[in-house]
Order: sequence, then C-alpha cells, then structure tokens
Amino acid sequence: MSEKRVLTRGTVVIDVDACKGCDLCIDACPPGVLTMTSHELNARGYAFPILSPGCTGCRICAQICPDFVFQVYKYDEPIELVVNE
Amino acid sequence: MSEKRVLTRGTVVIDVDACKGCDLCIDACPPGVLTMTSHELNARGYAFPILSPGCTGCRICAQICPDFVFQVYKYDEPIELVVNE
Amino acid sequence: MSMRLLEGSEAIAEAMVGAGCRFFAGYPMTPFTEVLEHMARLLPEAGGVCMNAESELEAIGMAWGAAATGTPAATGSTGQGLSLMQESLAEITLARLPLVVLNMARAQGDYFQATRGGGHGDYRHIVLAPADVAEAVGLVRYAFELTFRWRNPVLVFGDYYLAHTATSVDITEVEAGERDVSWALNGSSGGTGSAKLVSPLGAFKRKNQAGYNLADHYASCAAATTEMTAGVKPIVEAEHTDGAEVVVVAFGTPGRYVRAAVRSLRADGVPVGYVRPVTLYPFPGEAVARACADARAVAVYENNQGQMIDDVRLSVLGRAPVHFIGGLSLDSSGFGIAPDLDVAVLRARIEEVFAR
Amino acid sequence: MSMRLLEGSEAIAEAMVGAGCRFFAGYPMTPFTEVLEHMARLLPEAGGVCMNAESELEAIGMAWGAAATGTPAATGSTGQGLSLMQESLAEITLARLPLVVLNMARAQGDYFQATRGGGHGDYRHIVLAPADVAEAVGLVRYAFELTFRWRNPVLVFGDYYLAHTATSVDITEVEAGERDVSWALNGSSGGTGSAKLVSPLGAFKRKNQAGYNLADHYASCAAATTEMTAGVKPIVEAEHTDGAEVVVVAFGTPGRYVRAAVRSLRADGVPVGYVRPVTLYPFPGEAVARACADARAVAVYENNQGQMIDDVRLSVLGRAPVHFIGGLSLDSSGFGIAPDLDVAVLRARIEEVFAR
Amino acid sequence: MTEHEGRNVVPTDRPPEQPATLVRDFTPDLIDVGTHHLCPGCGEPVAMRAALEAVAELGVVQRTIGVFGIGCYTAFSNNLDVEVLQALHGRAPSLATGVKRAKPAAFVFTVQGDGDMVNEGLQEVIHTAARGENVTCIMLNNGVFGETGGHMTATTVIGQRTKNTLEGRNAEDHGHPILLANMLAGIDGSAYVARGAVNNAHNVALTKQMITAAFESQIAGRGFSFVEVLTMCPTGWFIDTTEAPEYLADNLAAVHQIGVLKDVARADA
Amino acid sequence: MTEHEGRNVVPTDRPPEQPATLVRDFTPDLIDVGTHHLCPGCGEPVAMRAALEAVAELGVVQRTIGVFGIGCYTAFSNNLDVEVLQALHGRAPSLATGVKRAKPAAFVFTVQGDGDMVNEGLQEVIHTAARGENVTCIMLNNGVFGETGGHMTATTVIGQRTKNTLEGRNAEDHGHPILLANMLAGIDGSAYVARGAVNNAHNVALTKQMITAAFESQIAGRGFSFVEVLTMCPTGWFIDTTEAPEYLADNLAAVHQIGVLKDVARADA
Amino acid sequence: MERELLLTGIGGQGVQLAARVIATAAIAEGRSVQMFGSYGGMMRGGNTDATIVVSDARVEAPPTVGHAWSAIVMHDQFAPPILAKLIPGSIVVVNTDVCSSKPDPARTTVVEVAANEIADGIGNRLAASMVLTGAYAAATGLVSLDALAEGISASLPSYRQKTVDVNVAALRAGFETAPRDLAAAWPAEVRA
Amino acid sequence: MERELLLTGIGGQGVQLAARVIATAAIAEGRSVQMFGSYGGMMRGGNTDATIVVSDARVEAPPTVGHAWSAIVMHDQFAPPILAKLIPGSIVVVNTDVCSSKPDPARTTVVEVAANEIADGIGNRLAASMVLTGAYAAATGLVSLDALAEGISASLPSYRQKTVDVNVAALRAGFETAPRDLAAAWPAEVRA
Ligand SMILES: Cc1ncc(C[n+]2csc(CCOP(=O)(O)OP(=O)(O)O)c2C)c(N)n1
Ligand SMILES: Cc1ncc(C[n+]2csc(CCOP(=O)(O)OP(=O)(O)O)c2C)c(N)n1
Ligand code: SF4
Ligand code: SF4
Ligand code: SF4
Ligand code: SF4
Ligand code: SF4
Ligand code: SF4
Ligand SMILES: [Mg+2]
Ligand SMILES: [Mg+2]
Repeated sequence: MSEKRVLTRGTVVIDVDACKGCDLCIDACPPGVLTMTSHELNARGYAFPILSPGCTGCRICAQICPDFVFQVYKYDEPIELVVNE
Repeated sequence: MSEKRVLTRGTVVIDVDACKGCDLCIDACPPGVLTMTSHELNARGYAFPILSPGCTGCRICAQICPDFVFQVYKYDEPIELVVNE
Repeated sequence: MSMRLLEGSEAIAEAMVGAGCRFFAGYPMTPFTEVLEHMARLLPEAGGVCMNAESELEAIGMAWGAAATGTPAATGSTGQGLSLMQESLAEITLARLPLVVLNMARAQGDYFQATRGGGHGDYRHIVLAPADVAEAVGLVRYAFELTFRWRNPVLVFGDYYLAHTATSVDITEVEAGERDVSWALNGSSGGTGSAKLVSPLGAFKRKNQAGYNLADHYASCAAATTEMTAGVKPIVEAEHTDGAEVVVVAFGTPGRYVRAAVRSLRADGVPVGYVRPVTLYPFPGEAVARACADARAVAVYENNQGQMIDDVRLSVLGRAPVHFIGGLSLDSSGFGIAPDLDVAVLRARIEEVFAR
Repeated sequence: MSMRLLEGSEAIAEAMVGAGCRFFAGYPMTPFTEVLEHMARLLPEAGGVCMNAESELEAIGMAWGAAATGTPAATGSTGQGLSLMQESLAEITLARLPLVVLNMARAQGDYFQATRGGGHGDYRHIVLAPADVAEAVGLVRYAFELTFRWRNPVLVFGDYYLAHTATSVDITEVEAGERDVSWALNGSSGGTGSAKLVSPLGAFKRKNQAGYNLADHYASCAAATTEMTAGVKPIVEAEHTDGAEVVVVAFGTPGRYVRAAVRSLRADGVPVGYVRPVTLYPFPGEAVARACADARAVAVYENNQGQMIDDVRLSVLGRAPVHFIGGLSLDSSGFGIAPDLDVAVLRARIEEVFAR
Repeated sequence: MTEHEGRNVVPTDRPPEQPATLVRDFTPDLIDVGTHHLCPGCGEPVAMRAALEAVAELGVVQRTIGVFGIGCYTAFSNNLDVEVLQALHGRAPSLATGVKRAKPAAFVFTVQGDGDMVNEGLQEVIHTAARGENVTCIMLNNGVFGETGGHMTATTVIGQRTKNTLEGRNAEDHGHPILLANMLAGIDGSAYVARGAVNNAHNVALTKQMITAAFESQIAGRGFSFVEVLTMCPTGWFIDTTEAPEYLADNLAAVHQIGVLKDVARADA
Repeated sequence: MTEHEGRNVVPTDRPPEQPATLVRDFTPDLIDVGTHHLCPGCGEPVAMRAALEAVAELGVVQRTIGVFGIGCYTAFSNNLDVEVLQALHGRAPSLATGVKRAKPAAFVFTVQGDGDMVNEGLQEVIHTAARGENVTCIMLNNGVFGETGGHMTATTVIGQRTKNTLEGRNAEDHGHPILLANMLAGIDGSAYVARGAVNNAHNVALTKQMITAAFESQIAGRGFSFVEVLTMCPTGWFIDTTEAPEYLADNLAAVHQIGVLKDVARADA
Repeated sequence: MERELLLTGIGGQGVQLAARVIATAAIAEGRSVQMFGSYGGMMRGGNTDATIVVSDARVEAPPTVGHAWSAIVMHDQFAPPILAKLIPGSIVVVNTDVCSSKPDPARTTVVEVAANEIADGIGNRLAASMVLTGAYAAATGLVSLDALAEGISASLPSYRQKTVDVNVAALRAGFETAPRDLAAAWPAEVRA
Repeated sequence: MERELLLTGIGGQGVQLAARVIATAAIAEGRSVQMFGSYGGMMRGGNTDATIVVSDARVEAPPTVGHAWSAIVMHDQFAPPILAKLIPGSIVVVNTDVCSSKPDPARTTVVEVAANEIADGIGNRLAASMVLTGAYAAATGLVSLDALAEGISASLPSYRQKTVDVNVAALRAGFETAPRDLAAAWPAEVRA
C-alpha cells in the first residue's frame, strides 16, 4: 500500500438518502472521483456515491443528478489530500 | 337589326331546373355564348343560362358547373347558325 | 328597465356579460353558434375575451384556464360538442372551478348527460333549465352566482326554441355579489413557500410530500358535492296542482306547451295540474312529490325517449303511476324543431292518461 | 377444459380473441393498459389487428371503422378515457354498429356514464358487470353475441381488481353463432345503384333525395333501442334473499365482498340477503324487486357516491327504504384499490342497517 | 334556333338535331342525386365530381369505401353510388384507418373540409399520415366552416373575409393559417401530397389528375396520400358567386399554393 | 478524510472544513420536494430544474403560472413553489391559452411529455402555435409513455426500444416518428423553437439556455415559444441507467436533432 | 291578454322582416312580445313562417301556438295550416295578388290587399310585406302606424338602411287601403 | 373448501414470484386458484403483499380476504395486518432471518425458517422466497413439492429462466427443513 497526495480543488456535499443509485454522476465526473458504494445502501435501499480526492468542483455531477443530491464547493485554495492505494 | 351567321362547333344540353343561377358558367365560357335569363326563372326560382350560337364544345361550362347541369356535344361537322342582332 | 327585442341567443349572451362573464370560448354548432357569435361581438367591448376555439376540446380547455384565474368564464356547445367536453367537465369539477356551461341542445336527449354527468367518476353539475328567454336571462345570472358560491360548474340547458325565439327582455346589468377568488391563480403566490395549486388531483401543495393523495382529494370533493346538493335551492314552476287528478311534468321549452295544454284542459274543467322543474340538478324531488300529492296518475312529457322520468319516479316513489307521454320529436333537419310540440297533440296525450 | 392462471386483463383479452374479436384499438391507461398489451400480443397471432392508437379519440374512431366492415371489434379505456369517447359512443349507436367497449374502471364512479350513456341524445348501451375473472370471460363472449344480435355497442364494466386478480380459468375458444353482417361495408356494393351506407344520420341511401332525414332515422333508432331493452335478458346473482329482512345490492367486484359479508352474517344467524345485478343495462329491476320482496330495508353498496342506488330505488319504488352503505373508497394512488372493501367493514355497515 | 326572352338562342332542352357526339357523359354517374342542396356557386360539388370520376376511371368502384367528415359536403354522403361510412366531425382519418386495417383490399378515401380536418381533426390526419396509413384523404378547403355560416377556420388566409373576419383575417387578432398540405408533405409516412383548386376549368382538370395520382399511390400501396382542393364558398366569404373564383386565386391560392408537394413515386424514379 | 467501505474517502456529509465557496446552491429552490418518486436515472427532473432555475433567474417567479400535463413529470406539479395549474393529458396548451388571455401579465409555461403533447394533445399545441399564443411550451421527450410502463409514442424514433417495440420501432409496422419541434418551427405564429437534451452536463447547460431564450421571447411578447428536451427514460427503454445518456444520443438525438430551429428575434436582427 | 299573429309566405317575401318590425313596434308601445320564425330549408321559394304573440303582461304562450287571433298571408302555398289555427272572431290580411284561398268568413274577418300591386306602385315589389303590415295595423290597432314606421329602421341591417324610405311608404300605403279597427286588438283598458 | 394464504414482504424479496409459483402449482393439481398481488408504490423496499385462495371448487372469496388460514412472512415491516387476519388453527411460515415478531401461538402454528441463510447457502439470497415456499408446502401440503418445482419455470419470464435451477434447489431445501403436514390443507377427501 502506497500513499498518494492528490491535488483537490473542490468538493461536494451529498444528500445520501436522496440518491437513487443511478450512477449517472459516476460516469459524468470528469476526474472520475465519484464511485458507488458496493455494499452499503441508503435508507431507500440504494447504493450511493462516495468521493475520492481530486474533485475539481466542476459541478457536472450536480448538473446531471436527477435527484438533486449534490452541493458543490470550490476550495478557496486548492488543497492536497492523502490517499492510501 | 342585322343577321349574322355564326360558326358553331358544339352545343350543350342544359338541365334548366337543376341550375342555381350562380353564373359561373357564364364567366367561364370562352366564346361567351352563355348568358343568363333576365326575367324567366326555373322551378327553384333561379335565372338560368341560355345559349347563343358559337359554342365550341369546349366543355368548360360542364367542368365548372357545381350543379352538373350541362351535357356537351360536338357537332360532327361545324354548323352555321343565324342570329338577328 | 329597458325592454329590447332579443333572440334567446343574444339575450343569453347579454345576460352573461351583464353577470360579469369576461371569458368565453366556443366552437360553432347550431344552435350554440348563435350565442358564440353574440359573445364574440359583446365581450371585447366589455373588456373581456372571446375565443373562437379550434374545437370543443380546446374551447373547454381555454375556459378551464381562464376559470382558474378567477375570471368569470363560460363555454358550451350543443349536446354533441358537450360529449367531447366530458372528460374536462368531470375534472374541472374535481379542480373545484367555477364555470358556466351552456348546452344549446337539440331536443332534450341530453338530460342524463347534464344531470348525471357524462364523464367519469362522481361529480355533479348544477343544472338550470329555462323555459323562455326571460327566464334564461335570470337563470344565466343565477348560474354565475351559483358557480362562484359552490366552485362547481353550472350547466344551463337550453334548446333551439330558446336560441331562436325573440322576446322583449330587460337585460339591464345587475350588480354581482362579492366573489371569493382567493383560490385563483395569478402567479403572485410563487416563491412564498406556499404557491397555489389548481388541480383535479389535489387542492393544495403537499410540500415535501411527493405526489398527490387522490383518496383524500376525492373524499373532500365528494363532501363538497354533498354540501352543494343540499345547499342549492330546488326550483319549480307549478300550476293547478291542487286537487289535480293528473299532474304533468315537463322541463324547458316543452314545459310551456304542456302549460298551455293544461290551461286549456282546465278551462274545459279537466282536473289536471302542471309542474316544471327549473333546477334539473338538484332535482326538485320534494316539490314534484308535493305537486303530485293528490294525483292518481303522473304524466311526463320530455322530447326524448324518457330520461327525466327516472327522477320523477324517484320523487313519486310508487305513490302514483308515472306515465310517459313524451318521445323524441324532431323535424328532418334534426336541429330541434319538434312537431309534437303542439298544444292539441299534448291535450290529446293528457286526455289519454285520464282515460287509462 | 384447460385451466390456466391468468390475470383478469389477460383472461379478458383471451376471451375476446376466443369470441372472434379481430380488431382492437386502445391507448394506455391503467388498468386498461394491461388488456391492451395482451391484445397487442394475441391479435396478430390470430390474424387480427391491434392498433396502438395515438389517443382515445383515435382508438374509438379506428374501432368504429373496423366495426363498420363487420369485423368483430372492441376498444376501451379507463373511465376517463371513455369520457373522451362519448361523442363517438353515442353516434356509433346511431350508426347501429356492433362494438364491444371495455371500461377497466377505477372504482365504480362510472356507473351513470355506462348505464345512461355519457354522450348526447337518446341511446343506450348494454352493460355487463362481471364480479370475477371467470364471469368476465363468460360475459366478454356474451358481449360479442349481444353486440351482433342487437347491432348496438355493449360495454363490459370492469375494475382494477378484475384486471389484476389472477385466476385459474378456462379460455377454450367457443364457437360463435352465425353473425349477420349483410349491412357491413366492404366496397362491393358500389356501382350497383344501391351502395351501402353506414352513418349515424341515416341507415340507407336516399337516392335522388338530397340530404338525410334525421327525424326518421332517430325514430327508427329509438325503436331499435326499445326492442333491445326489452329483448336482452336481465341477469342477477342472488343469495339468501328468501325471508331476508335486509337485502344488500352491489355490482362488480364489491359484490363479492358483500356476498362474503352476507354469508358471514348468515352464518351468525342474521337474516340478510344479497343480490348482484350482472346486467347493469337493462337493469334487472324485477329481479331486484323480487329479491327485496320480503325485506324491510334494502342496502346498496357501491364504491362511489351513490349511482346504482337510483336504479335500485326505481326497482323497489318505495316498498322498502333503500339505504346507501357505500361511498367512494380509494387508496392514495387512485387506481382502484378500495380500503373499504373489507368483509369486516361491510359486515358492520350491514349490521347498522339492521339497527336503524 | 328558338326564341327566349326575345332573343334568338340555341335550344338546349334536348340533344342537338344535327349529327353530333356527346363529348362525355357529364352526369357524374356515382353521384345519385340530381339536385343537391349546396349553395349556388359552391366549389365542393365540383371537387366531389372529380373524386368520383377518378374512382370510376380507376376501376375501383366495387372496392371503394368513402369516409365522410361533417361539413357542407356531407350532403353527398347519402347520395353516392359507392359505399360510404359517415364519420363525425374531424374523425374520418381514424375511421378510414380502421376500415383499411380490417379490410386491406378496400380502396379507402376520406372527404373532409378544412374545418373538419384542420380544426376539429388536425391530430387525426397528422397521425394517420405519420403512421403511413395506406389511405387517401381529400380536404375541401374553403377557409371557412361553410355549414355553420361561414366562420374562420384554421386555414383561413390572412386578409380573407369570413363571418368572424368581415374586414379580413389579421394575424394579430386571429393568428396564422395552417398550411396543412405543406405540413403533411414534411412528414415521413406521406407518399403523395398535392394541392389543387376548382376555381376554373384548368384547375378542375389539374385537381382531377392529382386525385387520380393520389388514388394510384394508394393502389400501389405507397402509404398515405393527400389532396387538398381549394373550393369556392361565396356564402361564407360574403361575396357574389361570380367573384368567388378570382377571390380564391387572389387570396386562398396565394398562400395555399397549388401544386404537387410530394410524390415519392417520382422521387424514387 | 474518512473511511468508507475500507477506502479512504472525502467526507461528503457536511460542508468542507477548509475555506471553500459554494459554487451555487444546487438545491432547486422552486422545487419543494426533497425526494421525488421518479425512477433512478430519469432525465425529467433535470429538465424540470433547468426550467425552474430559468424562472427564478428571469425574476418572474411572482407572475408565473406553470401548466402541467400528465406523465411522470406530473409528480412535480404538486411540489413547486410557483403557481401550478394541472391540466389533463394533452390539454395544457389550451389551458395555458385561457390563463394567458385572462391574465396577460402572467408568465405562462407548460410542461408536457411526448405522450401528452404529440399523442393525445398534438392538435392543441399546433393550434396554440399557429395562433401565435404568447406562452412557452416545454416538451420532455423520451419517446415513451413513461408513466404507463414505457410504450411507444408518436415521437419514438425508428429503432428505439419501448415496451411495444422491444426489438426497436420499425416504420413498416409502427409508422414514423413526428418531429414536433421541426413541425412547429414551420408554422407562422411560433417565435422561438429549440430542441435540447439532458444526457450530459453540456446539454443540460445548453437546454437551460434554450429555455431561458424561450422565456425571454414570451416576456418580449413575440408569440409562441417552444423547447423540446430529450430526456432519458431507462425504465421505458428497458436499459440500464448508465446506458441511457448514450442511448439518447445515438437514437433519439440522431433523429430529433439538438439545436435552435427558429428564433425570430435573431432573424429580425 | 295575449294576441297571436301568424305570418306565412315563401322565402324572399319579407315575412321575417315584417314580423320583426311588428314586434319592435309593439315593444316600443310597452307590450311584451314573443316572436319565433321558422324556415323550411334553405331553398329559395321555401316555406317561411313567423309566430308573434303580443301581450300587455309577460308572454306565456309557447313559441308556436295552437290557435291564433290573426294572420297575415303573403302566399298561398303554406297557408292552410295557418288558417286552420284561426279562432272564431279572428282577422286575417291577405295578399290578393298571390293568394286565392279564402279563410272561413264565419270565423274570420278577411282584409284583402293587392300588396304586390301597391308595392310595385311605390317602386319596390319587395316592400309588399310592408303594405300588408300597414293594412294589418289599420285593421287591428295591434300596433300603431308610427311605431311601425320607427321599427323599420331598427329592424333592417345597416347595409339595407337605404330601403327604409320605400318600406315606410309601403307601410303607409297599406295602412291607407285597409278599413280602420275592423277587429280591435285591445279592449280600451289595455290600449297603449 | 377454500384455503387462504397471505404473503407479505418488501419489494425485491420475490413475494409475487412465490405467489405465482404456488398458484400455478395448485392449478396443475386440479385446484381452482385466485391470486391478487398489491404493491405499495414503486419505491424499493416498499410493501408487497399477495393473497392466494385455493379451492377444490370455484373460488368465491373476494380478491382480498378478511380472514386467512395461512401466511408466509418474508419481512416484518408490513406483517401485523396480515397476522391479524389469521384464524384459529392457522399456520404461518416465517423467515427468521429478518422477522422477529411472533404470531399468537394459541391460534397459529408457526414454522420458523432461516430462509436467507439457507438461500445464501445455495448461492442466491434472492431465492429465499422459494425456501419459504418449500417449507410452506411441507408443513401444509396445500401443493406438492413436484408441482411447485414445475411451476417455477412456468412463472419466470424468459430472461430469468437461467435462475430456474437455483430456485428449485431453494424450494427443495426449504421443503426439507420444515416438518411435514403440521397443518394439513386438505381433508383426505379433497386431496389432489
Ligand atoms: C363535434 C362537432 N362540432 C361542431 C359541429 C358543427 N359543424 C358542422 S359542420 C361544421 C363546419 C364544417 O366545416 P368544413 O369542414 O370546413 O366544411 P364546409 O362546411 O366548409 O364545407 C361544424 C363546425 C359538429 N357537427 N360536430
Ligand atoms: C386521457 C388520458 N389517457 C391516458 C392517460 C394515461 N396516461 C397517464 S400518463 C400517460 C403517458 C404520459 O406520457 P408522457 O407525456 O410522454 O410522459 P412520461 O410518462 O413519458 O413522462 C398516459 C398515457 C391519462 N392520464 N389520460
Ligand atoms: S464537482 Fe465535478 S469533479 Fe467534483 S465530484 Fe462533481 S463531477 Fe466530479
Ligand atoms: S446521479 Fe444522483 S441519484 Fe444518481 S447515483 Fe449519482 S447521486 Fe445518486
Ligand atoms: S361548351 Fe364551351 S363554348 Fe360551349 S357553352 Fe360550354 S363553355 Fe361555352
Ligand atoms: S354554372 Fe351551373 S348552376 Fe351556375 S349558372 Fe351555370 S348552369 Fe346554373
Ligand atoms: S356554405 Fe359555402 S361550402 Fe357550404 S354549400 Fe354554401 S358555398 Fe358551399
Ligand atoms: S418511467 Fe421513465 S420518464 Fe417515468 S420516471 Fe421512470 S425513467 Fe422517468
Ligand atoms: Mg370549409
Ligand atoms: Mg414520454
């Protein structure tokens, strides 16, 4: 397992329980930093997205999500986040 | 009053009582040989066309008449008819 | 009071505009066309809008839209055109909108359609059936009052005679009562967190609850219908019913022929009475029953195969036999001239009832 | 006999095709959609045509066209869609065409529309109301027989339960009787001097007489309706009516709940009976009256605000009070699940009638 | 020669005495009625005749079913010697669809007016066209509801006189006309679309050719075919019968232009 | 960072702790309901949001009346913070006409589906356009009746999967699609006509521009405006949610092409 | 009290105009009026009838009546059913130029007017109906000559206003030819 | 004689499939059957119920019944109204892996089956409903195991035929776990 530092310009807040697990955000996210949970389900019984470091704050997930799940933030200064791979 | 001889190639049979006096045939007849009665009315109360010599048998009156009033004949040989003017 | 000679169609149009109607939509069909033409002339002068809708479906839709804004609105047609409007007429009722609807009918075959509602589901329209032009003027005004009071469509059931008979009538404008239109749309409640909704599926926004609850909404509409049915005063015209051995029931224009026949029989000493429901819904069942209280037989004349007779039987409930003396009567044009509408013919039919 | 587990919608479709139906047109609306889907699957295999019409107006028009060729045809919808079809339904009757029409209704609010005809004018449809899938299969077959016999549309009045209940049924094809289609169009009578006409305005060409004579035509249609009304055998199901102090009347699926409640009360010794009209038009008035002959009170359950109760009152004609124990009952979806349809609820309501 | 109102005129109450040949029997043989009730100068009977002549000439008389809408032309539905199915106002294309699907061997055409087809029944004709239904629809377009007294329809051209627009239709108040033939030509599913007129003998002949071509298209199974025919309605236009042909040319035909708009048979060739 | 299913992920249950700015409040503020009932991956909510954002941004919230048809989108008619008039299936344009004529100051738009507008209500929208009615109609086009289970509509493109056409629509059996926007663009009376889609973020943004332009056209009183929005319906297309955006592009948008079809404001300029 | 007047003629004779003029005049004199016209199809020369009821109170008679107090017969063709409705003591004005059938003199007072001839004299055959109307007014007093004269302009559409004068002249001519108050419509107490 | 069976669970558990398999099997054994399923909206995890009535004659019970002889409970959430309908002498099969609520043992014989666990063992959690169905058949004899096994393929749409084997295996496993004829559905004279 190695550590990686990822430059991250933005982040999202996810209303997990509103998600219906359609995966549209996953495919749409340009840096591919959204992935679906594989076991965990929300209150409605759906998998939902989780965010890895590297979000650019591009808003595309918020634009495409049919369930209005996302709020998008831009960090005032880009930050670096550490991941174990 | 003078006599005139008019070359006449065709003639029409008019179902006078079917006529509704619309005058369409009058305007349409190329040689202008159809005219409306001015006093006489048919059984329905309409003026109707009368034929002066000079019909060419062109069928236009039959084509335009909304009341299917005309039958058109062509003389096998053109004839001359006499009119007093 | 200023009397003018107006054909029924014109008088009805004048009465509508006088009652505050400011939106009308219709599609031509004899004898409704005549009303439409007068509305097209009158409404723009009165600051209203008359739409020559492209079909009856569109006419009722336009009227629905205008009604939703609280604008006093009306539409109508001739029976057949109303058939096309039934889906909307049913649902406008569920949307709880005021709307006056004219049926300038051909004969009287649309009684069931009018009083039972030809559409789907449980709804009722108030139905008013004038017998002459002057009464039509009064009832049209009353229709606007009722429709706003109950937020329920009101149908005025006319016919060819009504449209085409010219009469000296007074169509002076009357003061309309206060009309509560707080429910109506104009856009202004948007963004307040409680924007209005006018819908046949629900009466208010269910914030944060997805979708409609039809069970609740239909139950509340049903309650409103019940209240309305109980609240609208039934109206009849009755004459010579005291001690009448036979009472004849008729509505609309035929009522006038029946009345004339009854008068003529009474003049000859025949103990016959006459009652004419003016409100067809709510049906004046008690008044009809009262009028028939002394009768050993009841006769119903309708210019159809027998429709109102159900309501008469439901009123009399077996206390006297109810005979049908009507029947469809039309001239060959089908527009609504009824050869049977003849005082002598009616006298004879009534006499037959006595003979039974 | 071969039993299959079929949902009502599928069984009805199979029964139609088995009865010879070769043309169907419809527009989706729950729970009619289900029937349409099955017809779309079955008809092509049977050499017939199923049209996914672009709207209900077009569906009824297509069915009209096919019916005019003598092809056994059907269409339908759910109440609301039938509202849109009312103009055509009225006039198809005047054109004297056979046509089977399904109303896969939501609840029972369309009783008036079905039995009085929601359209204009004087016309009637034969109305059959099955209470379960097996009965539906039988009545659908019977509907085709009746519609050709009387050249009059026949309406089959179903509901959500009927569409969605799966049952073991036998849908073996039955031999249809001879059907006279000499009136039907196929083009071949053209140029003979007496080409056929199928029209709501007249039944035959009036050679050399311009235009239609509506008075004559409507009179002959009215005569046909009268004959049909007298000729169609009214059908009821009745149980425990002998000596019953209270008789409960219900139609369609609710009839089965009422029957269960009545049986359960009888098991407890309560003298209650049950009668279910199967033909809603002609209404089995005499049979209902007979079933109620001993009753000191009659109760009517309908899943609506009270419509068939008029016909029950017209049958009983005051000989016993007629109480309404129904009411609109729907779940929030509005599709037709009725919370009140519960044997315990119905038992309690019937017991209340005894207590009055 | 004979005398008539003091003038010397040709007798027209009997066939000529001199040797002569009947040009053609102009009594339309599939129209039963001698005297119909349409107004003087109406264009609709002329169009009806053209359609029925085409039926006769194409030899489909014994498999023809005509489906009629509701308008003044309805007067003919009762008086033709071909089978007729009378539809309601606006609904003929759906009935025609039902007929054709149930009896594919039948030759099926509708006769409708502009009020019937472009007002009440616009949706039905468009859907029928898009479905590529193998029927022919004929629209008699006079820009008015003739039957109810001459009101504006959805095809009334800007400037046209109607009962609602005695000063002429204007777009501001009354909206714009729909050019149905053009719309239908733009739809996949239509095979032949044309617009004719009956305001003069030349156009009558042209219209008959169009109707014939549309019918042939159906016979060849190419899909939906459509002929619009501009017809005079002096009554609804509130003008003299003699002015009507020119009024048609100057107003209706200036917008609803005469011609063949689509012919897939030719496009293929 | 936080742990999730054994992975190191960014916490998304709360606003970031580091200094950051909300890009925009993406909770559509005129949509009341948090959790609607439409299917996973449905495109309709995305289109709804675009329309309501446009209403808010144009400052017409307090004079807006939205008129809704019947389809899956009807779920929203009950949950918006603008006034709503719920119409029947197909009838919204006529209701919108009545509203606009009665209250000319109101800002009026309809929301309808392809089933609602091109099947049941085709006639109404065409007449409304021809009338030049100063309202905006928005059509959510997924080529199916989503609500009733995914059947073919009059816009379903050749080859498209629907419940009736699991092998794909074919013209022979099922007729041809109607390209409504193109048809409306061809009508005098329409001022602005465009077709967008919501299958990717770019198209979502484009669609919102189109809706904004249509609304501006109404505000300027130019007449009828129309925006068609192609939306995903994975349920009715019987495909996975993730396949739907591309399916839309390859099928629906290949026929119903995205773009501005008419803009009289630009034509004038 | 109600007074019925039936008019009959054939299309184009001006029956409906005459009815309208009489109705308008009666209203101007404070009467209640009801008028129902019917046309037998749209062919020229077809039946055209009108029923007028004038009353000093609200009119109660139906649109078409079973019996009538008076009639104006402009043409024979459709007259018989009209004449059959006349009550004893009734009065009828007949256009002798086109009518030959005579009503029963025992029940009905007949006023004969050569209306076409008189109208021709005035220069417009189409004004014959006004001649008969004038004669009717003279003989019955149902409405006054002045009220009728006023009523003409109100009853004609704008594009026919140029015919007002000739119509008024015809009215007066008709009034002059007929005997005064042959059958008085109103008893003294309800005179206008 | 009629035997009622109520099934309850949440969306996705296979309640409707189980109902269909049982109904199909009963028909194959010559019974009359009626089955009505209801779904509580279209959300995942929503209510899903089914009512089956099996009879040796034509079924007369309404689509939903007021009392029932048996039940299969796949999930607790919507079980209470179902359990309340059980008559004395009834029998209920419960998925103990997700259900805790216990029916009244005085009225009802309870068969507890760890259906999820057993299904997991077979390799498909989604087959749990078949495990319960097998157990129900064992305990009641309403339908035979063989008829059920046959019914599975007939009840699955074509695109799900590949799951036939695992479902049949689950059915047999359930049948094995439960006691035989705990409450016999049919008296001897109506046995299939
Ligand atoms: C549903 C319905 N609405 C209205 C009418 C009344 N109506 C009869 S004919 C007609 C107009 C016909 O117009 P068009 O089709 O253009 O024929 P035209 O009379 O001009 O020949 C109308 C509106 C009707 N018959 N049915
Ligand atoms: C008159 C009528 N017919 C049928 C229906 C049933 N129905 C409800 S929604 C719908 C289809 C809606 O399709 P569309 O407008 O494309 O919306 P979508 O569901 O695809 O969003 C239908 C046919 C109805 N509500 N009313
Ligand atoms: S804002 Fe852009 S980068 Fe960030 S999660 Fe959303 S789509 Fe991905
Ligand atoms: S697009 Fe929205 S609903 Fe779909 S998976 Fe992503 S967050 Fe969930
Ligand atoms: S045939 Fe030709 S020339 Fe002869 S009358 Fe007719 S139009 Fe005139
Ligand atoms: S065109 Fe025909 S109807 Fe018209 S005037 Fe000539 S003959 Fe008579
Ligand atoms: S009104 Fe017009 S269309 Fe109708 S018959 Fe008269 S002229 Fe012809
Ligand atoms: S059926 Fe289609 S349109 Fe309807 S909610 Fe589901 S995905 Fe959306
Ligand atoms: Mg026209
Ligand atoms: Mg759709």
